[in-house]
Amino acid sequence: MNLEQLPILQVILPLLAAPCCLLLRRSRLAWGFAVLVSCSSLLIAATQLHIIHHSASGSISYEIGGWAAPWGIEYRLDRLGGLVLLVLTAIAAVTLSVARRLLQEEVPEERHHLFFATFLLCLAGLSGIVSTGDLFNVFVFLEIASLSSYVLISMGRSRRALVAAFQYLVMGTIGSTFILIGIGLAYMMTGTLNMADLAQRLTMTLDSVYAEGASIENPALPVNQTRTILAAFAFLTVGLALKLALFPLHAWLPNAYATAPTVVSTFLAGTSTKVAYYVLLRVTFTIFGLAFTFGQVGLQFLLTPLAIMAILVASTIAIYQGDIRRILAYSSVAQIGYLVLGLSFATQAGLTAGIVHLFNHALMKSGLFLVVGCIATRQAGLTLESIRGLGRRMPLTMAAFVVGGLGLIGVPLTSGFISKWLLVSAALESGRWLVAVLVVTGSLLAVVYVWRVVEAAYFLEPDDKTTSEPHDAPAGLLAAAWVLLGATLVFGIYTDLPVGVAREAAASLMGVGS
Amino acid sequence: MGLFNYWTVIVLMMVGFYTVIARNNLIKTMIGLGIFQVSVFMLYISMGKIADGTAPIRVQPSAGHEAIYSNPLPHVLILTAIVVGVATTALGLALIIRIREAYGSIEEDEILEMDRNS
Amino acid sequence: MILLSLLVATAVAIILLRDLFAAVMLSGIFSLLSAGLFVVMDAVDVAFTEAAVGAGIATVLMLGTLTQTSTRERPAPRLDWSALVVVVLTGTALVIGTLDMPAYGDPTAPIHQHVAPAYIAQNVGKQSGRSETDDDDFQGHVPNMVTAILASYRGYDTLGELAVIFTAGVGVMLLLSGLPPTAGDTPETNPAESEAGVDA
Amino acid sequence: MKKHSILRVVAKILIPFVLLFALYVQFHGDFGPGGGFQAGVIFAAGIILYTLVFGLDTAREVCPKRVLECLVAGGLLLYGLVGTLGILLGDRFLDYSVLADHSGQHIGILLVELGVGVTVAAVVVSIFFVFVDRGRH
Repeated sequence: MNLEQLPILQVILPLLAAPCCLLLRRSRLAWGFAVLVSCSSLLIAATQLHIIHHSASGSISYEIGGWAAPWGIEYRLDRLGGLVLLVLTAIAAVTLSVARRLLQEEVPEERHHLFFATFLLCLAGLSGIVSTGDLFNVFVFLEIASLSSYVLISMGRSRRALVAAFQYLVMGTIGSTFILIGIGLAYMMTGTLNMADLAQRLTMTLDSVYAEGASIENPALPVNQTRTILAAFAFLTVGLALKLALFPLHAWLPNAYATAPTVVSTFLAGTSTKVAYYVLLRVTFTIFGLAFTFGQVGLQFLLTPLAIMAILVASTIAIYQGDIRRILAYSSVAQIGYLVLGLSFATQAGLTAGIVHLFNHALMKSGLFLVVGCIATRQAGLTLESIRGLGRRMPLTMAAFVVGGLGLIGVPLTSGFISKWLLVSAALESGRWLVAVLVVTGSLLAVVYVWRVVEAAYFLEPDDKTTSEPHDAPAGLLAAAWVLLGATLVFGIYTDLPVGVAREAAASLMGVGS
Repeated sequence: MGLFNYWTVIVLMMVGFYTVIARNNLIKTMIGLGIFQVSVFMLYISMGKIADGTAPIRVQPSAGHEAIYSNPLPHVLILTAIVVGVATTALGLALIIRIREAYGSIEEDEILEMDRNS
Repeated sequence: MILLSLLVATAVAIILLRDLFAAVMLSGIFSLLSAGLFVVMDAVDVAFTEAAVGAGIATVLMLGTLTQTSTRERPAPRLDWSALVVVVLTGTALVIGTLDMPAYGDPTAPIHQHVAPAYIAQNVGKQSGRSETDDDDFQGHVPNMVTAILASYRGYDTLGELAVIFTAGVGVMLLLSGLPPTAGDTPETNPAESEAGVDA
Repeated sequence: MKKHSILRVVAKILIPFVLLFALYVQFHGDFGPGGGFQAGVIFAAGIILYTLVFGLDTAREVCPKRVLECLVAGGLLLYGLVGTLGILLGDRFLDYSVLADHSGQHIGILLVELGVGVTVAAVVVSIFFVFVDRGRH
């Protein structure tokens, strides 16, 4: 077995570990196994990114079953995919390593092995989406990831989790059915499902994709100017926007993140919308290409306002929430706005900002949800009232929250600053000064909602002053939260890994389209 | 037939889609989702059909000329999609049973009302 | 044609019906009718699966759910205008999309020119698309091209499909097996229900 | 339904044929329509029929929960294992050519279809059992 098998191992390792977890049955065994698998996945992802980053072509390809693309399914990873896989597996490994402790309050022990199996399936699904170079395969793995996340979310303690999971199931299925329609229409006009092949055939003329002697009205028309392809693009984009929770299709996200078990919100907040964003980049840049997406369709005229609305509206809603998890969830909707804003600039600087923010925000938000998990081990309530005075009772935990919060705002020395700064300078570079002003406004709103939590924890007195001696969360949990949030500090200072890789990834995405 | 086949399929799709987003009853929502998905399957299968074609199972070539087979690839894709569809249905129904146990209702507005009041 | 109009009639009947038991039955019939349509369109494997899954498993599960919930939909819903607007917009987008499509049954359509012919040809013995080895793998042993593509060329999709099934199985076990009803409110049971469906 | 003796007799005659048909569909999928998935569903339908006529407890004795869980996992593992053999024998994942000199593809297809059939049948039966069991409480 050698390194060229890595792309497939990345996905089938967690995929086949899931049934093994089911057979292990014992909570501790299944957990240990799942941690082992997720750590190996992290190792694989890191190796892959290293190989890709130092290879001449900047991508690796793996033909499953030995069938050449486009007949078989091909795995194709470039720098962007490698980066997303790295952050995905890192979050999975950190989350899983503390999952058993966090689950104690939330899921009965005799079904932990089922929970871990589902968790691994979700990881496998998300990794599969990132690795594949085949559009239909994206759909299949999207469904593995989605179905497992519906189940994971429904494991929340309150009955609201069930409703949230059901609403997510309905919205998610509408989204994936739209994606299925889009794939079908694109396949109809090109005859292929392989992304690279699809990109190439979309620019061919109609008479070269039809058989000779077909009666077509306008033989010289390029395939991507047909109305069928236009509809395909529309359905793919809307379906992905649903999965991405792009404003105004975000309704499922706050409820889901706020009611899911904290292990699950920690994992999903950093990964699932990020992977949807990755697919959106693939569709808009790799498959349909820059000229089609931003020239012919003018997607930026739709995405820029939506992204700005997402930032402003969701941040404002976050300010009025009374539950920490809902504040963080609405903040996620706002951060998705930043991601999409970077995409909608259609410049290399904008894309770089989007990709870097994907990386940074994933770490930040997962870290913050993990802090919420830490708090939940010591007290039941997670409302602003119930965390009063927590700064003194759980000093290290709340300090971690402050670090993450500063990252959300974008204060210098945190990685959040790097991505905001890249985004603002990308906006200014292309003359969008109004957008830049609005991005800064969004950050000010973030100051307000982060401040409300900090104010409650540090400056408001608790109603009962009985338990005032420090009693932090269990050390393992705390360490995990600090690993994720500490990473955001590290990447705020040493920017080579995310920014350097993202810049080249953005360059290759732009290059494909032009 | 021209495009008529596709248009009917689109009408079916929209009937299903309407049921999903307008209906309040959770089971009705699942039924609507099923109709929506099955009509998308029809869209795929329609595009694979070749006039005068036959099912893509190889028959012995008769008198030196090969039969015309309809395109097998959409069939394969839809087989996968059907399975995904029924998996979603099973999960959705399991969730409905749990929701009914927890809330005593399967009407979405009643459930949301209870959540607001609690 | 007849099948298509029957399908539309069934679908409309399903949304109008208030009786969930009848609606579930009709959705089973809808699946059977669509299976018929799939046969007409040469997709025998798909028809087989749709009949087994849509009319069989899905209906059984729906009935099983009905026995535990209620069989009547609460009368109320009038026409939901916002939903109607969304649906009409989506439908219009799709119809516009169809305008540049190849006609139904057109043998010159793009999907019959690229990729698929190689599958069909290979199955009757010729070579193409093989990356390294040169042995003739199928040798006519697998006359059902759908099976050949499903399990070999696109076998990875099928592995994914199996993982989806597995996820659903594990998920339903997590949700329903053994647990007492969800903590919180105890359900107020409605006596006037569950006369229909599966008898265990 | 425990009192309807006609039903019981008819079911007893019918069920073996249903299961036999499932096996036919399973192993004949490479020639005619059908394959692992359809076979799994039909097999499960046979068990479901048995459950409906003879009751859940009897059916649970025939397919215990433990065995079902193993089968659910086993089918998926079998599929994965066949795929992994491709890697271990120096080729690509899911490359069946390594399994035998000439009919590698054929063997591979039969094996993975078996994996599909096992998991599908076990999952459908478990889901049905869980639904029915839930309904009794």
